[in-house]
Amino acid sequence: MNIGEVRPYGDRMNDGAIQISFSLPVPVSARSIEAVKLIAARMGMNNIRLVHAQDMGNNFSFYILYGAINISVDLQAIHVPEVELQLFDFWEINDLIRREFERKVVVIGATIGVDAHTVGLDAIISAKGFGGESGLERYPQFEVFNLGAQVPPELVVEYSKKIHADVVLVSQVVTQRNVHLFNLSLLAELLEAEKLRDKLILICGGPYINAQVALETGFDAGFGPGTTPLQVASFIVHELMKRKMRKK
Amino acid sequence: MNIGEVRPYGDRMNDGAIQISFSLPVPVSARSIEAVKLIAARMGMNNIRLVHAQDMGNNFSFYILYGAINISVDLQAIHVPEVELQLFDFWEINDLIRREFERKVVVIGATIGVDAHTVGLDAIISAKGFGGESGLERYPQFEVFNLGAQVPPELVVEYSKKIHADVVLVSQVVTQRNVHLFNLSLLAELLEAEKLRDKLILICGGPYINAQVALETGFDAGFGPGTTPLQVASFIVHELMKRKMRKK
Amino acid sequence: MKLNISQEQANACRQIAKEVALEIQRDIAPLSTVSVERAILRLLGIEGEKEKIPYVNILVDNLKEQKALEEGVLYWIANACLNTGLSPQDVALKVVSGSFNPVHLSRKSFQEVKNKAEELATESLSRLYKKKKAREALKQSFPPSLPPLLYVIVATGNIYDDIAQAKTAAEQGADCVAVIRSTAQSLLDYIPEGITTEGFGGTFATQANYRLMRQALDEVAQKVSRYIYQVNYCSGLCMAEIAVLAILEGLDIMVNDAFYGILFRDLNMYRTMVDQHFSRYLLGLFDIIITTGEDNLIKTVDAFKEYSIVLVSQFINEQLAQQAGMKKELIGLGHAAELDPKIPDSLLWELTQAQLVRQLFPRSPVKFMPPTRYKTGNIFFAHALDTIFNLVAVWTDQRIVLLGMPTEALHTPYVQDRFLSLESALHIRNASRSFSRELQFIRNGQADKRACELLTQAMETLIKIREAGIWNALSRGVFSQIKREKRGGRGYEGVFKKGKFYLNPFLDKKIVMQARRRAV
Amino acid sequence: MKLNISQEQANACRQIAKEVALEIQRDIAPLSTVSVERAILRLLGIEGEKEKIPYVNILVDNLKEQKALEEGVLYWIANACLNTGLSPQDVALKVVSGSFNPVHLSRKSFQEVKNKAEELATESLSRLYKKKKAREALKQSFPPSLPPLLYVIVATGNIYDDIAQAKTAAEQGADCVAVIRSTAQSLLDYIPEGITTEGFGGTFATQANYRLMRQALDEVAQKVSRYIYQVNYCSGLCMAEIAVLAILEGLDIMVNDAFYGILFRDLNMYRTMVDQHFSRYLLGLFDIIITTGEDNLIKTVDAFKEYSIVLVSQFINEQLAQQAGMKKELIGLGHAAELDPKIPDSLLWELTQAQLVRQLFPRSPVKFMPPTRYKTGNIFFAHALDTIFNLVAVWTDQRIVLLGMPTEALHTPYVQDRFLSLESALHIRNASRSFSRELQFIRNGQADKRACELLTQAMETLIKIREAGIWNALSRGVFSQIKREKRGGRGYEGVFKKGKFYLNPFLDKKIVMQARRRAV
Ligand code: B12
Ligand code: B12
Ligand SMILES: Cc1ncc(COP(=O)(O)O)c(C=O)c1O
Ligand SMILES: Cc1ncc(COP(=O)(O)O)c(C=O)c1O
Repeated sequence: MNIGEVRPYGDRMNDGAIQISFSLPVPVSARSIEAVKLIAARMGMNNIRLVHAQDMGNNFSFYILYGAINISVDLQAIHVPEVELQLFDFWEINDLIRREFERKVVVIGATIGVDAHTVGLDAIISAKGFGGESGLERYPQFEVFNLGAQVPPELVVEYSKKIHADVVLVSQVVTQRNVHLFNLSLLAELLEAEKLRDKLILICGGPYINAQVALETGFDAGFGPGTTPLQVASFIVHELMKRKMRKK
Repeated sequence: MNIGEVRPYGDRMNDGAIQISFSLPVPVSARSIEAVKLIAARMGMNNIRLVHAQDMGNNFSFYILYGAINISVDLQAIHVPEVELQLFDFWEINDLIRREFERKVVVIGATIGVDAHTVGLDAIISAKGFGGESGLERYPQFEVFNLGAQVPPELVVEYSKKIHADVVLVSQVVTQRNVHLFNLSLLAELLEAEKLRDKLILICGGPYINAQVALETGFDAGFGPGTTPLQVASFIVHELMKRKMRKK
Repeated sequence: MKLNISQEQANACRQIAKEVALEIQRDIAPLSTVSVERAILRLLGIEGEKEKIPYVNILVDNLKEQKALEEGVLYWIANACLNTGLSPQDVALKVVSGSFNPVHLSRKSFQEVKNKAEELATESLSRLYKKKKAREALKQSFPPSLPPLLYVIVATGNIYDDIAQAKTAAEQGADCVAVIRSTAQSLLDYIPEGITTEGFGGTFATQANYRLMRQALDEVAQKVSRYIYQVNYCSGLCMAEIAVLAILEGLDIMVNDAFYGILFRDLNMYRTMVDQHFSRYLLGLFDIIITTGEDNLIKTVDAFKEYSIVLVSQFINEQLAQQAGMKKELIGLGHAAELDPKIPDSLLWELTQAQLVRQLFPRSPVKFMPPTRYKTGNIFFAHALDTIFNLVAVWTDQRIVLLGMPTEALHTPYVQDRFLSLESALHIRNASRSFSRELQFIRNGQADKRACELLTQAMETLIKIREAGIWNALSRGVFSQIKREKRGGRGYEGVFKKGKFYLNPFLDKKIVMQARRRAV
Repeated sequence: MKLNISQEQANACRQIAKEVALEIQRDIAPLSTVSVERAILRLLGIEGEKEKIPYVNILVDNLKEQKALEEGVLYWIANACLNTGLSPQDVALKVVSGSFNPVHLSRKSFQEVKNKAEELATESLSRLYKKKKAREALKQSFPPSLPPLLYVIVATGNIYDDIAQAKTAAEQGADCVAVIRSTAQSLLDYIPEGITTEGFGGTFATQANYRLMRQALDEVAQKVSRYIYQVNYCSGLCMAEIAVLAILEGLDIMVNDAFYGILFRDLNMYRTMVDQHFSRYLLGLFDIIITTGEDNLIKTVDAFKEYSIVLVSQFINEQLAQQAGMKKELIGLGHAAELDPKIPDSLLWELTQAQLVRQLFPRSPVKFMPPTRYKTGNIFFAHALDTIFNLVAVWTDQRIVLLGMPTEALHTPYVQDRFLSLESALHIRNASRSFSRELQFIRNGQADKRACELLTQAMETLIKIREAGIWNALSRGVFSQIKREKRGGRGYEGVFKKGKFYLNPFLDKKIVMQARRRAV
């Protein structure tokens, strides 16, 4: 095994120990127990220990298993989609904007669709911020418009046009039936149709958002759980400078 | 999909939802997170959601994931190693022994090796029994010798010879480094060497014992968690009758 | 368990809350809404839809367009019945199909119309009372389960999956099953029709779905020998109408809180207060428990510092419900602690607060809600938090306990999540069943101190609200710092002033008594 | 929290237990064992092994074969030192290599030998006292952590994996780390040597392993700014010797209970009582905490009905330890509830019992042990049980809390099992930190009643034991219905009667005082 390779660890190096649990829509029986072990085996587990099998009523049953997997991953060889973002501090951000951009950066924030979760977006935008850090409203060089929750994508487009936004921050928390992907893609398409897309930095965020979601839906970046305002502000400044360079 | 096929169920039929967790011997990083997802993917998971990644200190990290697997199993096609044992009741067992065997069945019980766990064996053997059922000692047609815990396999052999045992019940609870497999195989071999093996019904039990362990170690049956004295007594009677038939 | 709090102060809070509620009552008394009118139509037994629009909406919108709504729908229906001899449902069919325009029929004398309206209302109510009787008999046929009632949610989006999971939960030991509504149904100004199998974060509340779930729960009740309470949501733009569905389909508990709509759904405050009043009135008639949404108030603010807002809202909610005629035993005030687990002594505060609510509202079937906001994807820690929550709930003798889920931060519950939750709750309910009788706070300790402080803070806020007036207070962000405009928010266009011929005999005590008598 | 129990009855129990302990003392005073002798050799600094047999075993066996053991090893070593001018270690080397036979050297006058023996003992003790000082200084250099101490186990079988996991646990917040011993090490009549990487259900206790773990824990202590207590086990055939290793290598807590050996390891009762006495004496000198194994007593019997046996054993254990010179602050009496979770009010009983122990032994650093026997492979339910256990522990102000594991029924803990356990325990320790001061049983409620009953039962059993005599009581199965023969069990052949020249100056108060003074 190569030095960079890692494998799950239970109580000794490379034992490959993992825990899994799931339900089946059948009662517990000798057959269902074999089925569970078969599923685990097909997932590549060996040394399979079915440690719990319990009827949940109404022909459902619940199983817990332990076992080992032979899979190891070479950490060195892993392609990390985004290199870690270089963070600026509060003062640097404002200075950079003042110097490089010569006017305030106009930011719109909204939770779109019928999603009513505002806490995450507020954490990034509102003055009181998150985890002890102030939100974007506190940065003198950002001019922030928080449209709140349940905002139809159409309204975001309209507003962006009206106030000449530079950045659009969109939060999506509800993900059932992939409604977040639908909403985000729709917004990106509407902006495209209005020829606004290229003029904007388009950022999404939420507990189930990541770089991949951003990519898929046509956004410039996607921020997940634990995001801080500084990360978002830093990204904005990086992106602004990148775009300025490109223009030259 | 065939009607007998089942697949894990989260909140709708055939969603394939499963939960897994494991640790890695590296701190949380963008790379470790990718590694975790890769491992899950190689296990055949899709829709992978890494829902928790936490440093545990000293360069260990812990991960929880949800996702779906595409694996389904045809319950009908599953080969269940042993058909469910047909249970007799207390009276039937004593009657059958009296009729078919014409003398008491001599049973030895022991927890072998340096294993000191007696509760499981006592549950099967001792008068007070388990789950409201009496143990074998209460059956007039069994003569039971409980050798207790930490019994060297050699002693079991010696004793079996001395008292002309018909059945040997062995408990194994400690399984680290497969010490149970070692102890059980050793006992079976010693009995073989003494030409006693075929005269005996050899039964093992314990929380991590099952039919497969019995098979591997040369036992006639293996009983796992939740075994009741009646199951064991029934198995003994079935086996005695089977052997009697064979002799004819 | 008893906290040493001042009963006078509690009484004072109640008195102020009553004045606040009276202000609301005074201001909404002259008003009705499209939703209240549709509710009346549903009470008359009108059902059906045309091109996805319910008849009740078509009728009300029709009258509204003709500026004829100020008499109220019942006036026009009764008049039409008199003119045509048809039943309300047949009148509706004719109007929808364009056979006649109710406003163009000859207007009978007001007394005649009123009599007809009263007759229709009496018939409707007595039919519903009969249903209620049958349900009560069913309920009585089972032995009561150990308190508190264990309440779980199902939320697959598909009513059939919901049913499968609801039955599973009942077999596991759940007492109440709530079907979470599809995201933003509360923003719809109509009730969808039919059986639905797609939803977002929940399942649409429709009469057909209610009925299927009711059947399923009654079925599983036989199997488990325990009555299973069916729960759904009133709050939203159809608050009053949904209450009618609940009555029609025999639901047991309805989540019902105008403040939630105002603050978290941006509904217009007058609209939803009017709707709420009629919905509570109707639910009260049929002994359906309501539960309120105070848990939401501390989901977005510092839950330790601002906890007293929960009490403020409860005092007002209690009064509003009483003014709608509900008895205390039906007013399930909601609460939750939602404390940051990092706070030292958080468990002592959680316990104190839970006990305080229980003690301030001893006759209320209070509903205690679990920690949610500090849960993360760490399902094991979430399970630990919930287990302790269950203990607090049993210990303080709560009446209805909404069980937390290990996967709260991840998804609406999987079948096994609910199973694990119930397993923990059932254990705690059994293991600590005598806690409320055997344990006690030390006198004048930190718990008593915090309870007194909270009550004082609640009183101060109530005084402020009374002074500013509730509508102003709402626009200044007295609740969780969320500010709402008096004329802002969804649904304001559906509010109207009742005209001088406005008719609603369902509110008439005599009619109700008569209907009740007739149902025996 | 206080239970209303009779202080007189508690005193009476103590008095009876004292008489029982005095009986034991009287009967074992004339005895020594091979293990005590080997312990003395280790105190003298003798180490090393030949063909896997430790020198100390070779020496003692040699003397035993020559029937020369009744003078005790120290007599022969001191005599050999006098004859040869060599150090004890060099004497040992020579004897092992067969250079000379200690019994054949000329026998100096008893006074000369005694003086030499006292000199050797004083030197040894003062060396060890110096080490102890250094350790105390280290301990004092850290701020104390919030009570209770959180105690976890590691048990991989491989000392290096144990270390990795111990450090991880310390970083997560553990205060004490115990290395579980390989299954049945307690049955070995010698201590294995060297660093070990294979074991069954635990890791061999060896001096080298102790040292590696000590280094690792001191290292991580710097990182986390918290002293980390190292724990291991004395009980077994090498009880006294292992105590010496603990002193040599600076351990902090030793699990130490002859009853465990008798009942669960089938050790001979005289053998292990003699060993225990010397081990406790030595640990007491060096302020090492012992913890006792009463949790085991209720693992195989009805834990609700037979709980009082825990108290019986604690009363006797306390007296035995005191008679070995230990102060109460070092006597960590063990206990657990192990109640079937299905019992109604099980949590109230668990709480009562935990409080009772705490109250009966207020100066003891009591060690509370988690539920284990009713755990199954359902790791989620096990985690819920442990969380509640943590609450009981903090609430009743236990001193040392052994954390339960979600995987208790499956395997010795994985790194994440311990992590999840600690996370729950740290939360509870913080969240309920004032519980013991702010909450109270109601007076003369069910808790008081149960406490009084238990104390009465304990007293009755103690009286029975006093009447029968402890040795008879043990053979009649007074503890958990397990019967042991007086001359049965392992290790009886290693017990011998001390001869008239038997020497053990380590027991001499004057010598100890002198050594202590010399160490300053
Ligand atoms: C508080 C809460 C509510 C409150 C919201 C109040 C409000 N004004 O926001 C109320 C009570 C109203 C509510 C209602 C509902 N909720 Co809710 N709610 C939660 C809860 C408990 C906490 C969410 C939260 O505030 N987290 C704290 C913030 C700080 O974290 P965050 O959102 O992840 O934000 C961080 C990052 O993601 C990122 N970020 C977030 N947004 C953005 C945007 C940008 C641009 C950037 C850069 C970064 C960023 O930065 C933030 C700081 O680090 C969660 C459960 C949980 N514990 O997570 C459920 C949860 C989110 N709710 C859920 C649901 C389903 C609902 C309902 C739809 C249920 C229903 N059918 O009735 C309703 C309806 C609401 C609706 N239409 O959307 C589900 C979502 C499931 C899913 N995956 O789809 C959850 C997970 C609960 C559950 N298990 O069912 N909810
Ligand atoms: C009680 C107990 C003890 C007691 C045992 C007392 C006694 N006289 O038995 C004491 C305290 C002494 C003890 C000590 C140790 N224990 Co222990 N102990 C347990 C505990 C808590 C419960 C076991 C139990 O009694 N179960 C109840 C019985 C009824 O269940 P059962 O054994 O499964 O029996 C049923 C079936 O399996 C079957 N069955 C069992 N035997 C047989 C035999 C036959 C013939 C048949 C037909 C059926 C049958 O029928 C029974 C009834 O249904 C478990 C944890 C747990 N919750 O499971 C740990 C556990 C078994 N112990 C464990 C360990 C490691 C130890 C030690 C080795 C630790 C150490 N290093 O110090 C020591 C040393 C003991 C030794 N040398 O073996 C591990 C085993 C891990 C492993 N897989 O190897 C466990 C799982 C705990 C853990 N997570 O570390 N233990
Ligand atoms: C009081 C109250 N009403 C209604 C709801 C349901 O909201 P909706 O259907 O608007 O998503 C909730 C959800 O938390 C609530 O707390
Ligand atoms: C008091 C006591 N001593 C010692 C041990 C360790 O036992 P052994 O090393 O014999 O396995 C235990 C284990 O539970 C114990 O409780």
